[in-house]
Amino acid sequence: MAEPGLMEDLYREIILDHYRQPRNHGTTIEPTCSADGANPLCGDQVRIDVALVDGVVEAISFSGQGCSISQASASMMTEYVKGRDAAAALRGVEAFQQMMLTGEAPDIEGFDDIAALAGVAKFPARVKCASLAWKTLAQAIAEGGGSVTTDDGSR
Amino acid sequence: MAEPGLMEDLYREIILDHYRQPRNHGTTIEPTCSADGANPLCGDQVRIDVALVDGVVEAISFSGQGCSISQASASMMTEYVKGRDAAAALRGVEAFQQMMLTGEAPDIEGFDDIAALAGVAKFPARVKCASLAWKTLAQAIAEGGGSVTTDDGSR
Amino acid sequence: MTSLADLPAVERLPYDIARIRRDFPILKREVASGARLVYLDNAATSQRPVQVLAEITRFYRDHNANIHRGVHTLSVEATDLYEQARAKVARFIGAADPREIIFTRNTTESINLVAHGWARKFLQPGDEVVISEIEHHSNIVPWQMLRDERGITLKYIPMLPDGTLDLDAARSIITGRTRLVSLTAMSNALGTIVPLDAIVARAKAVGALVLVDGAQSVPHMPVDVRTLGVDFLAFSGHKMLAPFGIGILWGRLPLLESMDPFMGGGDMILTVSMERSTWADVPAKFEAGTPNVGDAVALGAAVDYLSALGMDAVRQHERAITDYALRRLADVPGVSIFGVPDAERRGGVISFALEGVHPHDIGQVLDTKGVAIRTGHHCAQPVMLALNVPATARASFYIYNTTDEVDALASGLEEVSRFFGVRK
Amino acid sequence: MTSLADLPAVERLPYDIARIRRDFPILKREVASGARLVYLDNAATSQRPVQVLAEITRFYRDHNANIHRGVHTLSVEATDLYEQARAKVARFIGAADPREIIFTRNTTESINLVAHGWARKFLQPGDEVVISEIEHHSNIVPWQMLRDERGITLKYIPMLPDGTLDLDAARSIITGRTRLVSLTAMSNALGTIVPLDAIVARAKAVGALVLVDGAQSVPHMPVDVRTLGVDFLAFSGHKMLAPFGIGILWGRLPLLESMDPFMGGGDMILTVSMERSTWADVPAKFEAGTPNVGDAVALGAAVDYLSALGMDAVRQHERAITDYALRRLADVPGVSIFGVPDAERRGGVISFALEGVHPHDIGQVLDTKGVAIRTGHHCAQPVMLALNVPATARASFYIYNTTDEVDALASGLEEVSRFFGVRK
Ligand SMILES: Cc1ncc(COP(=O)(O)O)c(C=O)c1O
Ligand SMILES: Cc1ncc(COP(=O)(O)O)c(C=O)c1O
Repeated sequence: MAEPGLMEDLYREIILDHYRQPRNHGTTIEPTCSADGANPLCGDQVRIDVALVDGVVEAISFSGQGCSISQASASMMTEYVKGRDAAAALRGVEAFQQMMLTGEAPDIEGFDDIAALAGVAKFPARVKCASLAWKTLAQAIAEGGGSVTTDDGSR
Repeated sequence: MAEPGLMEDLYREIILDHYRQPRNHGTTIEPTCSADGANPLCGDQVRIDVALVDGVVEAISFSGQGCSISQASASMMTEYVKGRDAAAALRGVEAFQQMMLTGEAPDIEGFDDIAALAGVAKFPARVKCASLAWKTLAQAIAEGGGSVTTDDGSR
Repeated sequence: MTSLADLPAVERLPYDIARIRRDFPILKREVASGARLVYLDNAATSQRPVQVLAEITRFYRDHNANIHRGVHTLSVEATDLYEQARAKVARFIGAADPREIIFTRNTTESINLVAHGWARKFLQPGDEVVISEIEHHSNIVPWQMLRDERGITLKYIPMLPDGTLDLDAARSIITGRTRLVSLTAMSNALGTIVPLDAIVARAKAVGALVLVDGAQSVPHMPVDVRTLGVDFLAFSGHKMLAPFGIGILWGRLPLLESMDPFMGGGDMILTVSMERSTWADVPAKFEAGTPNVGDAVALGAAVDYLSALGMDAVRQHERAITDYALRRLADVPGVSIFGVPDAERRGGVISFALEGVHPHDIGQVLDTKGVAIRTGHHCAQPVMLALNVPATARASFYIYNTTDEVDALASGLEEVSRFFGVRK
Repeated sequence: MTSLADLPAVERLPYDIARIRRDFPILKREVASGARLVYLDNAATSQRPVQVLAEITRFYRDHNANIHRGVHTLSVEATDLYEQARAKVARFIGAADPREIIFTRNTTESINLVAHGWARKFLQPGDEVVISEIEHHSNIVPWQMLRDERGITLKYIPMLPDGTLDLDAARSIITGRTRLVSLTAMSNALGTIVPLDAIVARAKAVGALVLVDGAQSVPHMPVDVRTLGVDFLAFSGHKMLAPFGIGILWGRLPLLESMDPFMGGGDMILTVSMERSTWADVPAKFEAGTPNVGDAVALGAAVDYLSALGMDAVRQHERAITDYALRRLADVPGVSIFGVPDAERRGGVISFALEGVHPHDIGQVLDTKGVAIRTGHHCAQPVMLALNVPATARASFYIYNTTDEVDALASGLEEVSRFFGVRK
């Protein structure tokens, strides 16, 4: 691209890789809990299915449509939570939201790839895209199901 | 006054004279028709009583409160219509309204003093004051009574 | 109140695009990447020429006061300027009387005013309001709220796959129970120009009123309420070179006079006592509180600017750009354009998709090239549902856009394709 | 959404009247007679400093775009500036959260919003709304309209002859059926500062909400919603150095969240289908259609300007001017002043009569001396009725007024007396 700085802040190679080859996308699992997320302003939608066995995420799958940032973020999220327990998963959600506010990658195990999304914080219009899958995951695990939106009345 | 031009356009000596010594003000007559006029923006109010005998204004009286322009205009109006027939009175109203639009004194009998009010046309905020008594007169004569306001939704 | 006869004539200027562009200094701006701005988001809001900005400053520096014909000089001047702007707008759309022009905040408020002041007063449960599937949310939600509150029936003229309205269906949807047909003159999502004539004729035949949402037509083509034959016209200053914060509702005078006020407060009353109040005449009745005097005056300058160009010339310029863009974008691999294929039946709005790339990503990458387009549902979710897409990318043109800028969009899109390099 | 913590601090400046006056070039203007302007109509609208005008121009020249977080640079910038202005206003009045700030057109719309979004949703026939006899029409008419539409009861706290409220009466007027007490913090007709504390305590004791009309208080004195302890605060930008066209409603967040939207349209929705729509969160829910972005941003600059002076210093300056004016005008033969006699209990607003001269004539003659005052009922007809006058003459002060200007007013009045030369 013509402007390496700006574009690369957002579209790191690893992000494009997850976008082109999403992990755990549309796979068939036997979920114990699921949630739907929507970003009505963009039309992004995601569904997260989770198989929690003895408090541990045994399997996870996502489906839906969205931009590269939302799809890559969902893909990375599934990789991060798989095999972790519910508490660790929710700590991940917390760390991710924090990263979207500060633009700083958190020092937390398993966030190596995910840290590539830290640059999104500079693009306020895209923060909601990146957060969608994480918010939806929290809904599925903490509430056992339901639906969320990323809209909070802000512009 | 310090600024002869502007102030004298509005406050001609003859106007102040009518204001200080209003003619036909608060006199007791036996009216055949009456009307009330209000200029709600300024709080000006006027009541016109007319004794029409055989189509001729035999007697006329006004009462109410208002600024010098509205009081002087009312006083001059009563002098003008007294002794004229209804048609001539309404022609006077017409000529007066026209004068408020154009700022030109009309060439009509009996308007000599009244022509001093032509300068009011330059002061849009005062046109309603000057017109109040005339509009009220028209209401009394043409409609036989009732009430009018000078408000027309304009600013 | 300034009468139409008192307005100075506006001198017509030749359509000189270089001169026009000089009037918009923002067009020389660069974005963070260093690329020069290519502003193609005009359906969302236009840019403002220096003449309009100068008018705002002049108003506040030289004449600023509250209006209502105060006796002091500034107030008289401000009142005159405000009423002159009203007369300019009236002349611009061919209204017979400046009192038919109500100043609001935007198109949205104009439509809500009709829903409150007219529909809530005159409509009964079971009465029908007809809108269409291609409306902006501003011409949908107020009627849904009215429906839920008052039990009226809300009906939609469907959209055909090419983004036009189903006129055959319209004929049977508009019935003897229809009291109002409220339609956009041009879709902001697809650019479709709606053939109002046929629908207006049908509405009139059944005795219904017609409201036209002119948010996208008044800024871009000649609009004359005398020939339209409708009852209300709503539009926004900010889409036609004027500042934000000033919108317009035009209505036929007897109709406006028959309506209830919308908001209560200062300036819209004749008398107030503790027991009851009486209303001022039109237009004051609908302009409660201190109006947006400064932006109304600036709207007058915007209308003068457009009148000097001539709305026929504006439309001609935009048609030419749109025609060029439709052809140029069709050549970009992977691009598909929504809506009618010819520039004759659409305004300067092109919604499109790029295969394998989400609109958000298109917009983001184009932004680094300086090209500003809008992505999303364009406040027309029913259109998105009908097209079965979550969102579109939309480029929209105005008086200052050039074919070079269309080329910048097209080559930007080629880079977007290369960058994402996906063919799903 | 910009958070309060993200806002840069505003540096406090000394109260230097000469510097302040230089910021308002209109004060150097002459009227037609050649006299220098003496602007004493600040309760109607303030003048605007160059800093605010520059902000408007800067916004439109450099950042203008529609908001809603479009992906392109201009839209991101415009959104940020708009939300920053919201945060600045929140900080200015001590609001905890910028989401509690709704942008409207003016105080009038803010009050109508509460009447529609809260009162129409929650009040039942027989419920009571309490206002006062000294309210501006904007805080009377919306409640009369609600009364006539919904059968609520509207009660007035009476005015005493000195222009203050009858607080004893207030205690019995506010009852267990009172759901809302809506009061001005300062009368625009008489300058009376209302002792809100006692009334708020009574309202809270009976479980009623309190709306404060801050149109005359927020521009002129420190106002902090944390210490006020009320539920809504309405005010207008144009009375506090900002442009026309931007007003504010502050409300407690849970209360705003419980309310129905007012107008329907773009930006206030979450989803729209042909069948139904869902609402966006606060504040977007109440800001239907394209907001007045430019003037909101300029309001941010106005708030910065006032914060740099410090609202305590503003109040102190105005109290001093008012104190001087009360004494100076009392010396003019024939002048009688309405309202409380001390500057401690009134804002910088003085309504007066001149024996034998109608207010219109006072205003007209003063205008030829450059002195701009307001004459009429000041949108407070019940006050005029209570005082038994058709109108008053009103001088009102702001940050840039000087004692020299008060002298110009006083000597102007002496000339008025001489000119009309009547003692009825
Ligand atoms: C006390 C008070 N309330 C309300 C208003 C109405 O303000 P606006 O006209 O800006 O809506 C005013 C302005 O005159 C006022 O002084
Ligand atoms: C067709 C149409 N109608 C209504 C609107 C709403 O205009 P505003 O946001 O200025 O109220 C728009 C603006 O996007 C539009 O394009």
